[in-house]
Order: sequence, then structure tokens, then C-alpha cells
Amino acid sequence: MDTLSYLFQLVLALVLAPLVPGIINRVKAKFAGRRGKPVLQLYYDIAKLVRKGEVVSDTATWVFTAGPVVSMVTAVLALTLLPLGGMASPFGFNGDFILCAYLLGMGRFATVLAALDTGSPFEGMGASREALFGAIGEPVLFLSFLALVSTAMSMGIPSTEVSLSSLFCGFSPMAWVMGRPEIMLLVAAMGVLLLVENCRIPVDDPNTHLELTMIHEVMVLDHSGPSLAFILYGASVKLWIFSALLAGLLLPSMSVWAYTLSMLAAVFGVAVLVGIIESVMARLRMPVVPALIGLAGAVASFVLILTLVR
Amino acid sequence: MYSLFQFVILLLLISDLVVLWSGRILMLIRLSALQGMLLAALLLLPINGHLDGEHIFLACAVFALKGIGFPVFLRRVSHKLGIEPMVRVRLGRFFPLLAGLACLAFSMLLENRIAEALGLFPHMLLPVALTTLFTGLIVVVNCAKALTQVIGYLVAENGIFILGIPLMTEGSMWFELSILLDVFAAIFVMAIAINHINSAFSSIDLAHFRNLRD
Amino acid sequence: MMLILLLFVPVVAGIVMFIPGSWPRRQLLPAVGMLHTLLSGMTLNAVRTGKAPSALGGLLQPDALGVIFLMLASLLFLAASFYAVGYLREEDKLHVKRDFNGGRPFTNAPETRFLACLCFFIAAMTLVTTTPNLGALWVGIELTTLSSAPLIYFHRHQASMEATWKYLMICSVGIALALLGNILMNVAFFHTNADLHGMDQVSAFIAAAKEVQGTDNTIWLKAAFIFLLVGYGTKMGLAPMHTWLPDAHSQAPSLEAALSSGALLNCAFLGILRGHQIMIAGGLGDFSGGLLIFFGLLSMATAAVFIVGQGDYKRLLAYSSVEHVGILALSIGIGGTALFGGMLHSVCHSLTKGMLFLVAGNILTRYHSLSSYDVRGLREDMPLSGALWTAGFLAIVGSPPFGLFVSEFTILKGIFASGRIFVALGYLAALATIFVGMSVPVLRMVQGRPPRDVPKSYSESLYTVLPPAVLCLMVLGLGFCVPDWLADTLNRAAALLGA
Amino acid sequence: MNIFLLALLLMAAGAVATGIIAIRPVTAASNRTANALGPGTAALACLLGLIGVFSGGWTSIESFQTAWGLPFGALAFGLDPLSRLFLLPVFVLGLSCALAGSISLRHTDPEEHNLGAHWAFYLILLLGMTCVMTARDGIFFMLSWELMSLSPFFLIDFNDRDRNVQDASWVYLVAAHLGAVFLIAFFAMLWQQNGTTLFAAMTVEAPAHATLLFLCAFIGFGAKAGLAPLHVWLPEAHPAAPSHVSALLSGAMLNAGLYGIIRSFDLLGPMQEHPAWWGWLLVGVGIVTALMGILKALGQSHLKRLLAYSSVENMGLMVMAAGVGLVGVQNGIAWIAALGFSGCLFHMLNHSAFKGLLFLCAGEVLHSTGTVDMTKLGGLQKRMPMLGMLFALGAASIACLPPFNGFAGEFVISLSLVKGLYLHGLEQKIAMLVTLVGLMLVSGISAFVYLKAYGMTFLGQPRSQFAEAPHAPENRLLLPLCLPAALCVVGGLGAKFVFQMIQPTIAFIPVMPKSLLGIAQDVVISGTSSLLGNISLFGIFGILLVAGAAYLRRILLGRKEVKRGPTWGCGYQYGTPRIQYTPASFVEPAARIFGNVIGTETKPQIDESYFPQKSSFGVSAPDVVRGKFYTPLFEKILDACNALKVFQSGVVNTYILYIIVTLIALLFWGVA
Repeated sequence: MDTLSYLFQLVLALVLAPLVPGIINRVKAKFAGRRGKPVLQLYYDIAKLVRKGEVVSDTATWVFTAGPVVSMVTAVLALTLLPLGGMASPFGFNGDFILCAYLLGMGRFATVLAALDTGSPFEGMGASREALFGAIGEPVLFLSFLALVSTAMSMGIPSTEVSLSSLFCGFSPMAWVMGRPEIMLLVAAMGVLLLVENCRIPVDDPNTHLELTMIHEVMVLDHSGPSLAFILYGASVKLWIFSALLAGLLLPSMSVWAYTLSMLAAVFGVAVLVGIIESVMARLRMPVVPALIGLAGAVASFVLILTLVR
Repeated sequence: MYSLFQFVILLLLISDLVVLWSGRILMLIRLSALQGMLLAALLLLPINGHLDGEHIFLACAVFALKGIGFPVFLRRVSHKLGIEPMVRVRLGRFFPLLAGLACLAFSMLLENRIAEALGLFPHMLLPVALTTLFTGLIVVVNCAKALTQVIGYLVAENGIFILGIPLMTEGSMWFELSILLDVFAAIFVMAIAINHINSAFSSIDLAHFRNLRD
Repeated sequence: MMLILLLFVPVVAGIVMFIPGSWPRRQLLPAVGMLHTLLSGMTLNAVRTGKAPSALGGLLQPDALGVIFLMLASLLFLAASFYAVGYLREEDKLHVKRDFNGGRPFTNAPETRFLACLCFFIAAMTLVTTTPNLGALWVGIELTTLSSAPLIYFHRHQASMEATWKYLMICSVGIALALLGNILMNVAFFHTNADLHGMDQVSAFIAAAKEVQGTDNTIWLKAAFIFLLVGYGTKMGLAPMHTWLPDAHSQAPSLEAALSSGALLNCAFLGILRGHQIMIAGGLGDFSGGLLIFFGLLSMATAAVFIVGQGDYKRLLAYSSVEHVGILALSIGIGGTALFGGMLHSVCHSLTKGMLFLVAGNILTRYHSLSSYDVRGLREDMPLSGALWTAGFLAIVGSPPFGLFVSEFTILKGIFASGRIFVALGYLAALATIFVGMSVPVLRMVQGRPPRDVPKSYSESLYTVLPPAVLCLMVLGLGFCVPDWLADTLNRAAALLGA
Repeated sequence: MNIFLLALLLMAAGAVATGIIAIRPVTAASNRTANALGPGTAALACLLGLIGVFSGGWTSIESFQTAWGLPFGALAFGLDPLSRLFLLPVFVLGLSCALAGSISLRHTDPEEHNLGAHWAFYLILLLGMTCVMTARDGIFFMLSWELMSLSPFFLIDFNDRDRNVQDASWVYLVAAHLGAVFLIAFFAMLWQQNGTTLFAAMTVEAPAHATLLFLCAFIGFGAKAGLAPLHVWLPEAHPAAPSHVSALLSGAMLNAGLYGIIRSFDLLGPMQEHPAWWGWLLVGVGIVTALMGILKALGQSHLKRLLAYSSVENMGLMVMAAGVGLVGVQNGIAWIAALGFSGCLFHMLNHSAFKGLLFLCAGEVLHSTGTVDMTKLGGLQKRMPMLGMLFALGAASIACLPPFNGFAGEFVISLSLVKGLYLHGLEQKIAMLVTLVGLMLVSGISAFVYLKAYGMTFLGQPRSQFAEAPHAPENRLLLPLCLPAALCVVGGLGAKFVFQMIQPTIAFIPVMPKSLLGIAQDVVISGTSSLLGNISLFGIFGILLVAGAAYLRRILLGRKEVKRGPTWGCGYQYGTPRIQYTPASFVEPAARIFGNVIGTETKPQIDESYFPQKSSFGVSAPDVVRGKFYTPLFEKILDACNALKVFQSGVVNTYILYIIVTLIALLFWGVA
């Protein structure tokens, strides 16, 4: 029953994922005083793209085609490790957060290779930046996880059961908030990671088509048709993953349906928040981004040390 | 007998000091001849009184080789090669003399400390022997010409010989003799070498010998 | 009879060389070498099995220590004698020779004299290694100086003249001091044995030394040892008395250098060892041992300083001899397990160094330059000599699987056993530095493209390659296996030194 | 055991046979013979060796001892789980490198190269490695160690006409020897203290001077493993050597250093009694080495040098993991101990597989294009698809990406570090977690590095004519490369089984106290292997999903044509391959961040006039340790030695003065 119910949550997440970018765009449009695209725009886009043919560069090889596929699959696989709707993932296991991080890494790896495969200077540029931010983002993500692990273990979760599920919905997060206010700082750190990993402003600007400023969008310039659809979909799943992690940190435990609803609310809330941030902030200069990631890392390690000292 | 022995020893000492001061090659050769003769005399003045045939034989050999053989030979070499008569020194003449005197003082101290108790060496023999040895070595170090080095070597050997005299017995005679012959051969080979040096460098000044170094 | 033959075969051969006329003198040399080696082997066997061969009224009475060095000298002489045939043939081909330092043309010394002196040289070394008599030992060592001086001056050019003179002068002075050491030794025992007859025998000295133990006379014993150490140390090449060695070995014809480095240094060392034996008997083993350790380390350090940045490959080998002489002294000074290691080291070092000098001779014949910068691409240009040169390098720096590794390792263990950690540190540091220092010129010579200005058609003569190759194989073998008879002899020798 | 000894004999016989070919004049025919005989024997011996390793049971302990010619030591072999495990890479890589080498050397010019010598030393290297891993006697170990250390010199030296190769081989030789000096001291001290050189007799008690011994062993073995700051020989030697040799050195010989460290734990007595900083030293040096190695690799544009630095990184990780295990032992925590050592050994096996594969691939690149300078390469994936696929596989494995073997190893190491939270004392916990974060940084950057390595070499368009028309190797010639490639996949998808295969070794390592061992076997192993099973399942599932998605794409495309066209140039019409990103520009953002830490040099040459003519940009990462420490040190020593040479002034009078001064000084000291 639990598994079925989890599968339902999973399907819900997979179906609703393209909604998140829609919400963000809508919020941004409102801030700019425009009417904006429909919230379901991404669904339309994907539906249109899968019906189209593809144009592939002369230079490209199978690596180019594999990129979107792998990045989408890894995002979906990573999602299955997450606790959804207040339920532990049946696929989770001790240490699965390591696998989760590396799955996302694999997706990035494939995307970057696909970008390099075209031989385009612009895509090379994006690839270079993505690779770097991925490389330095990974330890920060781990620092955040570790802070949670350390807290969890000090609160009695045995080390053989440290998984994403136990960390993000194992017990009442309110208890964390009451007993461990420093956890709230982690929310900030993971928020930064969300922006970085999903290439949002202030790290990246998904909207402009001035290639010199972009990271993710520029890498996928050459993709078209179903491949592009895979990419768009994969990106939205990834956004969902990070939003769900944040939500898992924040939400208190409650009944499944209540949790499901509040989780959806939280995910969309995060989307709104991202939309607001994108609207009120300018993109950072490229050399400043690592400093931002470093800042997030500093916050996370501060939290880690706090939890250890207790 | 004993005072005669002391006299000869004293003469040897004086000859050492003159060797250190002398500036002429011919003079050095003569001094080495003198020392050779004095050595022969020392052999003939045995300390413990009795004089056997072997001592006399050895004395003759020493006289012939060190007193006459070497000096004549060296003189011939220096004549043949037309070597300029003055010694070329590297450290000056005062310093070596000082070193020689210091050596004398040190060895006398040494004699006072340890040698007298032994009862083997007559008075002054050890200091003079050591002084002669070091005189020879100082000459070797101080003089820049091949020939003077040979003379220095000869003088140093004399010093060692002096030290060996009290230890001479019948059994060791043959060794003394072979040592003597060895020295003779050494001088001979060195002289040949000097000859070659002269033909190769048209000088026997060792200042030319700076090719082999690091 | 065996001993007498051992001594007089080379003497007679040397004299025979002077018989005028053009007869195959060169070919006589290998014959002498083989005969001498055979006799040495017999002597070694006799000593090993406990017989004490004696001749000339006890003048020749080899013990285990001497017989090892005798065997080494003999083997190297054999190798050198074969090598000489090829070497002299090569020398004949060149009519006008240039000084290696770019000087005037020169001629070689008469071959007759060269060959005769070689014979006298080995004869003198035979005397040194077989006699138990300190006086005769001294005479023998002086004779080695005199007989090898003409060998060094085989190539009659200025540099070799200079080297010869330095050799002659410095060694003569040194040996004179050793003579004084002999005399002082007698002085030290003056009281204990009023009858000085036959006193110069080492065994008599050792017996007397036991009586002297603890008396005032030990001060004479100490002085005597100091003179022996400085005197024979000069000849042996202990720093800082080693100064003649690089000059002489770099200028001498390579086979002389091989004999000098491999055998002569051992002979001089024997003089010091005799002194050490007496000192141990006199209860002064720590004094002499300490001095040996000090000079051993000093020699190794000095060698390291001069090997690093050395451009002249024969000087390199000469300094390496200084190093190994230092290791020998060190090992004897340490005592215990290191003694066996030291004796093994002397065997391995002699064979290796002999081989290296012979190969260096091949290289010199081909390139006419002593500078390692002028020699390139040996591996390609002279495949056999190049391979031997590389192997020799690895052997001499103590890499397995060559014998020197085993000996150096044993010595190190001995040092640790004696508890001298800092000596071990210095020893290892010097070895490492020397390895680095030597590797540079050696690799410079072996690697790369052969220079264009040497004639292409060149084939290595069997006479000049086989002797070093055989020596190399022996060292290689010693790295895997020390045969029982050798280990036995080495142990006997170590026992003489108090192991 | 007998089969194993037979393999050893075969190697020795092969070495002698090729050696005999080597000393005869080199002709094309002799080279051909050697090139058939050498690799053939090597391959056969490796196969025999593999059989020998597996025969007699994986967990059994066998030994063989006989006296030999030397008056001390003994010819003592032993096969135990530790040796067996370390022998696997030796034989597997020995096999595939021999075959790959034979293929790549088949057209060698007999004027320049003597293949007899090459294969003789290759076999000696194999023999040396095998003996090192099985020696049970100190002296025999040292002998084998030196055989193993010296023979690569002659292999690296293969193209010795090249100035760089000469330098590299020299650096290798010096490093190998200096490392060996410490080991010689180590074994001599052990010998002195135990009175025997047999390992079996040494294990009983903690020796005196244990710390000194440990440091000697750590430095000596660490130099071989390439731990910073002793790693400098590695990035010189690997690029210089022929690629099959680099592969063998990197994949098998470096392990000997690790093996030595673990084996020396045996000889130093019970680890719990030793100071806790031993373990932390390993951890610290390991992680610093790893970080330094990977950051250096980032700056390289020479493919093989990049791989070499990456080897430094991986050896650092292994030593770090071993240190974690040691810390676990010293703190008495079975989880950390067992997982640390397992992670170390697991990663060792994995590293051998993917590094061997990558070096062999680099060799093929070199062979077909004539260069491994990535600034000149590009577009090879299209021209050599099979090779590209193999390289991509290796790159993904070494970047620790699931589902390949690199991830499985890294997972075990990470788990052991996470368990660091159980350590006593805040500083230990923090140290462990800092290490974990370091590890993550390393793996993040290593992904970056291999993106660059694969992307710049194989993807995009050729950057020079070198890469335009490579002599693509026929696919069947790539067969030897498939062995390590298959192992990369097997190690990932069958991680559980590999992990279980390692366990007897963990149980065998005597540093593990018996008390810990029980817990380790019950909980840790079963728990961890089921986790690894999960990961493999995920991997398989992922692969299926990828296949499914790819199929979906195909269905979606249906009969619609896939148009080919030029890469979208963003409106710029006249792009040539030269406007592509280069290795330098790819790492430029990273070089900006890490440049100060690691000494990366960026060389922007921007023409700032109004009408700029030519600008250039380069990133290089010269080895700081070498450039700022070793080279000046060696130069200082050289200068000092040259200055001291005035003592040999050439003046004979001075020389005699030395004698007199010595004499007088001694007399004063000794007599007066």
C-alpha cells in the first residue's frame, strides 16, 4: 500500500514538474507588469517538440544524442530516491544521498559532453561554466547533507539508516526547528544550491538569448525536437527535486494527504520565491558566482559545526 | 760516545733549520748530503755500546746512498736540466722556519711527556727525528719546484730513519736495507719523472700543474 | 712453492718483457694472468681449508684477509691482461694522438716498459697481500707506487705527467708516514718484548699488543695507528688524503686505473687493517674503529661533493672509489655484522670498479674525450659497452640485483646494530647523493643520439668487451648468491678483525 | 602455488630470452621476434598467474620458502588474500598492456629501438611486481622492489632521443632510488631488531623506534605511490613512457606503494598501541595529495600528463581511505575500519581498471594522431568511434559516476567517512567530515577534469591537422583495451560481488583486531554489500531507462528525418574549428579560483590597442613542488658542491698540506 501510495506521489511529481517553471515565469511576468505566458506553457512546448523532427550538427556524434536522454533519466532516478508526500522512498537506502548527488552529477556530465560535442564555441563556454559550478557545488550539497546527517544521528537515527528519506521526513521537522534552529540556516544554503543547480538568476539567466551570459541554456542551443523536450523536462524534474528537498526541510509531519497538499504548496511556494528573486535581482558577474557558492558552503559548514558541538 | 752522539744529533737539527731557511737548490742538495753522512755517523755510534757488523754495513750503505749517491744524482739532474739555482717558495721563508721551530718545541714537549719514560730513545733523538720529518714535509709543501720536493721527501725520510735507529736489530737489518733501496728507487723514479716534466713543460715549476682539478 | 711461484712468475715475466726483439709480448700477459689467477685460487683454497701455506721463512704466509685481496688483484689482472691485448691493438691504430685536453700531439711510452711494469705491479701487490710482515707490506706498497707510476705515464702528455707526479709525490709522502707508523708500532712494544727479532710479524704484534693492553704504551700504539692510517690512507684514497686519486685514475690507461682502483686500494687498505687488528688486540678497537668511521664518512661525503656536478667520467669513477673506500673503512670501524658486509663490499667493489674502468677505456678509445658531455647515445653507438656502462653504474651505486646492494645493506644493518643512528643517516644520505650525482653524467652518456662527428663504422672488439662483461656477470651473480666458499673465506677474514 | 611459481619462472625465462635477443645486433627480424616472444610470454605468464592466484581458494594462505645463495634472507613467497588482491591488477593489466604494447610497437624502426631490451625489462617489471606482492622476506622484498623500481626506467627511456624523455627518466630514476633508500633503512632496522628478515617472524611485537620505522616506510612506499610532495616523478614519467608502460605503471606499479604501506602495518605490531596520529597522517597526506593531484590535472593540456596527475589523485584517495581504516582501528570502530580498508582496496582495483584503460586509449590516440596535446586534438569521436566509446567509459568511471565502478568505490569510502560521526572527540569528527567534503570536492573536480579530457580530445572539431585524419586503428586491435573496459562495467554493476571478494582480505589484514573483526563481518559487510547491491540495481535500472528513453526518442522521431547541418553558430557565419573552446579556455574559470592555491599559471596576452591584432590565452600548471622546491634544492646542492670543489685545487703542495694538517690534527686529538 505504501509503495503504491508512493508511486502515486511519484507520478504526481513527474506530471506536475513542468508546472514549476511555468509558475516562476508567471511570477516574473507579474512583477514586470506583463501578462506573461500561460502557466502550462512548458507542457505545450514539450508536446510540440516531441512531434517535431530534429536537426543534428554535422560535428555531433552519439554523445550529442545521449546527453538529453541521460540527463532526463538521471533526474527521474534521483527523484525516486526522495521522500515524497511525507513517505519514505521504497527505493531509498543507507547512504542514498551520495547516489542522489552523483546521479545529478552524471546528468550534468552527459549534458556538458553533449554541448562539447557540437564544437560550438558558445556551447563550450556554457559547458566550462556548468562543469565548474557543478564541481564546487557538489561539496556544498554534501556539507548540507552532512549537517542533516549529524543532526539526525544525534537525535537517535542509527547510522545504518541514514538516507534521504530519514533526513527529509523521518521525524517531525518542527522538532528540528524547535530544538535546532541552526537547521534553518541550511534552508538558505540549499536555496542557493537550488539557484545554482537549476541555473536561475542570479547565477544564470534562463531568459536572455545573449549567449555570452548563459550557462545552461547555451549548452542546449543545438538541441531540437524530442531531445530538447527531454532536456526541458529533465530540467523541470531537477527543479522539482530541489524544491522538494527544501519543502522536506520545512514541513512538519502530518497525514499523507495533508502532507501531499502542503508539499505541493511548498514546492509551488518555492517556485514563487524563485520568481520573486529572479525579478528583483540582477544576474551576478560570472566570477562572483563561485563566491556565492562558497558562501553557501560556509553557511552549511557553520551549521555542521554547530550540530557537532551540541 | 754519548756526547758525540748528542753532537751529531744537534748537527742534524741545525741542518734542518738551515734547510728551512736556505734559498738555493744547490745548498739544499748539499744539506741533504750532510744529513745522509750524519745518519751514517749515528749508526756507527750505537747507544748501548756494542757495534756489530750489520750496523757497519748499513752505515756504509747509508753513507753511499744518502751521503753520496742521491746528492750527486740530484746535482746531475739539476745540471742537466739547467734548473735555475734559486728555490721558489710559496709560503715565504719565515713562516716555514717558524713552523719548524714550533714542531721542535712540540716534539720536545712530547719527549718530556711520554718518550723519556720509555727509555728507548736517547735524549733529543725523538725531537730531532720529528723535526727532520716535518722539515722535509714543510719543504715539500713550501717549494714550488719538482726537484725541491724530491729533496724535501729525502729529508723527511731521513727523519723517519733517525727514529728507526734505536730499534735496529740484526733481524731487521734486511728490512732497513730494503727500505733504503726502496727510497733509492723512489728517488730514481722521481728523477726520471722530473726529466719528463722538464721535457713536457720545459720547466720543472709545479705552478704549471693546474690542469687537473675540479 | 706455490707462494714463491705466485710472487716470482710475474717478476720473471716482467723481466722477460725486456728481452729485445719483436715477439708477441702482449700475448704473454694473458698467460701470466691465467697462471697467476690459478695460483691465487689454489692459495685461496689452501687458506680456506685451514692450511697455512708459508714460504721464504714466513715472509709469505697469507691469511684470509690477504688472500681475498690477492684473489681480487689476480682476477682483475687477468681481466686487464686480456683487455690489454685489445687495448694496445687499438692504440697502435692511432699514429698521431691528441692530448685529451686538446694539447700537443703525444706519443705512447714504449710498450715493453708498459707490459713489464704491469707485471711488476701485480708482483708487488702479490707481496703485499701474502706477507704477514708489516715491513714487507710497506715495501710492497712502495713498490706498487713505483711500478705503477710509469703505467700512469703511458700516454705521454702533459696531463698524465701532472697526474704521475702528483701520484708519486703524494703517495711517497703518505707511505713515508706509514713507515713511521711501523716504527712507532715497534716502539710501542719495545718493553714487552726485549727480543725484537722477527717482531714485524703481525701475529707477534698481536700477541704483544695483548700484553700492552691498559699500559701507558698504548699512547704509542695510538700514535702508530694514526700514522698508519694517514699513511696508508693516502694510498688508499681516504679523504682528505685522496687528492691524487682522481688525477691519476683519470689520466692512467684504463686498465691501470682498473687495477689501481680495484686492487691497489685494497692493498693499501690491508695496511690499515693490519694496524686495526693490532689495535683490537691492544684493547683500542674503539679508538681505531672510531677513526675509521670518521674517515669513512668523511670520504663518502667528500666523494659525494665531487661526484655531484662531475663532468669527467673517469674522475667520476675515481671519486666513486673514494666513496667505496670510505664505505670499507666505515664498515670495518663499525665491526660486528658490518665486517662481513665490508669484506663482501671490497670484493664487489673491486670487480665492479674494475669493470667500469675497462668500459670507460672502451668509451675513451671511441670518443677521445674524457668529458661526459662529448659522449652521447652510447646505448646505440656501442651497444655492449653501453649496456655494461649502465649495468656498472647501477651496480656501483648499490642497486639490486648486484652484489654491492647486498653488501651495503649488510653494512647498514651492522650500523643499526651498533646503535649509531646518525652514522646510518650520514651513510644513507651520502649514498643517495652519490646516486643522484652519478646518474646525471652516466645517463647523459648513455641516452640520446650518438654524435655525428665520430666515425660510423665501429665494432667492439671481443678482447675489450669480454673482460668487463665477465666481471659484470660476477657482480651480478654475487647479488643473487654468495657461494659458500666465498662466504666462508669472508667470514674467516671478518673473524680476524674481531667479528 | 605451483602454477604461480611456474608463472614466475616463465617471466624470468622470457626476460632472459628477450635479453639475449637484445644484446645481439638489432635488425627488423630480431625486433619482430622479440615483439612476438616478449608479449606472448608476458601474456601467458599473466594468465598462468591469474590461474595461480585463484587456484587453491581465494582465502587460503599458501607459502613457499627455500634457502638461496645469499648468506641471509630467504626466497620466501606467500599467497594470502592481500597478495592475491594486489596481484589481480598486475596480471590483468600485465596481460592487456603486453598485447596492446605488442600491437603498438609492431612497426618500430630497428635503427632506433631495441624491442628485445624493451620486452626484457617489461618482463622484469612484471616479475618484480609479482615478487613484491608475494615476498615474505625483507631482503627478498627489497630485491624485488628494486627490480620493480629500476626496470621501468628502461621502459620510460624508450624514446630516449627526446630530451624530455631523458629528463623524465632521470627524474624517475632518482625518485625511485631516493624512495628505496628509506625502505632500505626500514628493512635494515627491522632486520636488526628482529634478528631475522622473515616477515612471519616479525609480526609479534611492536618494535622499538616504531615511529621512525613507520615514517621510513611511509615515505619510502609513499614515494612509490606518488604521495605529495613525493609525487613529482609521476607527471614526468607517465607522459614520457610508451602508453602501455604508463598504463602498467599507473595501474599496477603504483599499487605497490599502497601494498607496502598496508603490509608494513603488519610488521609494526598491533596498531591500537601506536599513536593515533599515524592514521591521521595517512588521511591528511592522502586528501591533500588527492586535491593537489586533481587540481594539477585540471591545468594540464597534455593528455597523458593529465592522466598522470589523476593517478596522483587516486593514489591519494586510496591512502586516505587506508588512513581512515587505521583511524577506525585505533578508535575501535569496526564500521570505519572495515569500510575504510574496503574502500581503499576497492578503489585500488577500480583505479587499475579505468586508469589502465585510459592510458591505453591515450596511447592509441598518440599512435593514430601523433600527439596527445589536447590543444591540437578534437573530433576523434567521429573518426574513431570505438576508441572514443572506450575512453568515454573510462572517463565516466574515473569521474565516479554511477553506474560504473568508480562510483561504487567512492561510495564505500564516503560511507566510511560518514561513519566518522561516531568517532570520539569533536576534532576527530570534524576532521573526518572535512575529509569527506574534500573528497567530494575532489570528485567534483575530477568530473570537470575528465569532461575536459574527453571533450577536448574526442568531441567537437579537430583543432589541428593532427586530428583531422588519424590512422584509425582497426577495431580488433582495440581488443586488449576491452578487458579493463569490461572490468569498469563489471566493477560497477557487480559492485556487491567485488566488495565481497575484498572481504577476506580485510579479515586477513592483521591490523584489524579480532574484536572488531567479528562486528565487521556480521554487520558491516552484509549491510554494505546489500547497499552496493541496491546501487547496482539502480545502475541496471538506469541503463534500462536510458535505453527506454532513447527508444522513445526514436519512436517520437518516427519516420521524420533527422536533418544534418552545421553547428548553430549563433549567427556568426565564418567559424572555423579554431574558434572552439580550447583546453585552456575550458578550465579558465576554474583556474581563476584555484590558481592561487595550486600555482596555475594563466597567460593572457591580450592586445589592448584599438585595432587588436592577435590575442592568446593559455593555462598551464607547472608542478609547484618541483619548480619551487626540488629544482632549487638540487641546484643549491649542486652550487654548494661546486663551491666546495676548490679543495681539489690542483696544487700538489696544498694536497700534501692536507695530509700534514690531518696528521697533526689527529695527533693532537688522539695522543696529546
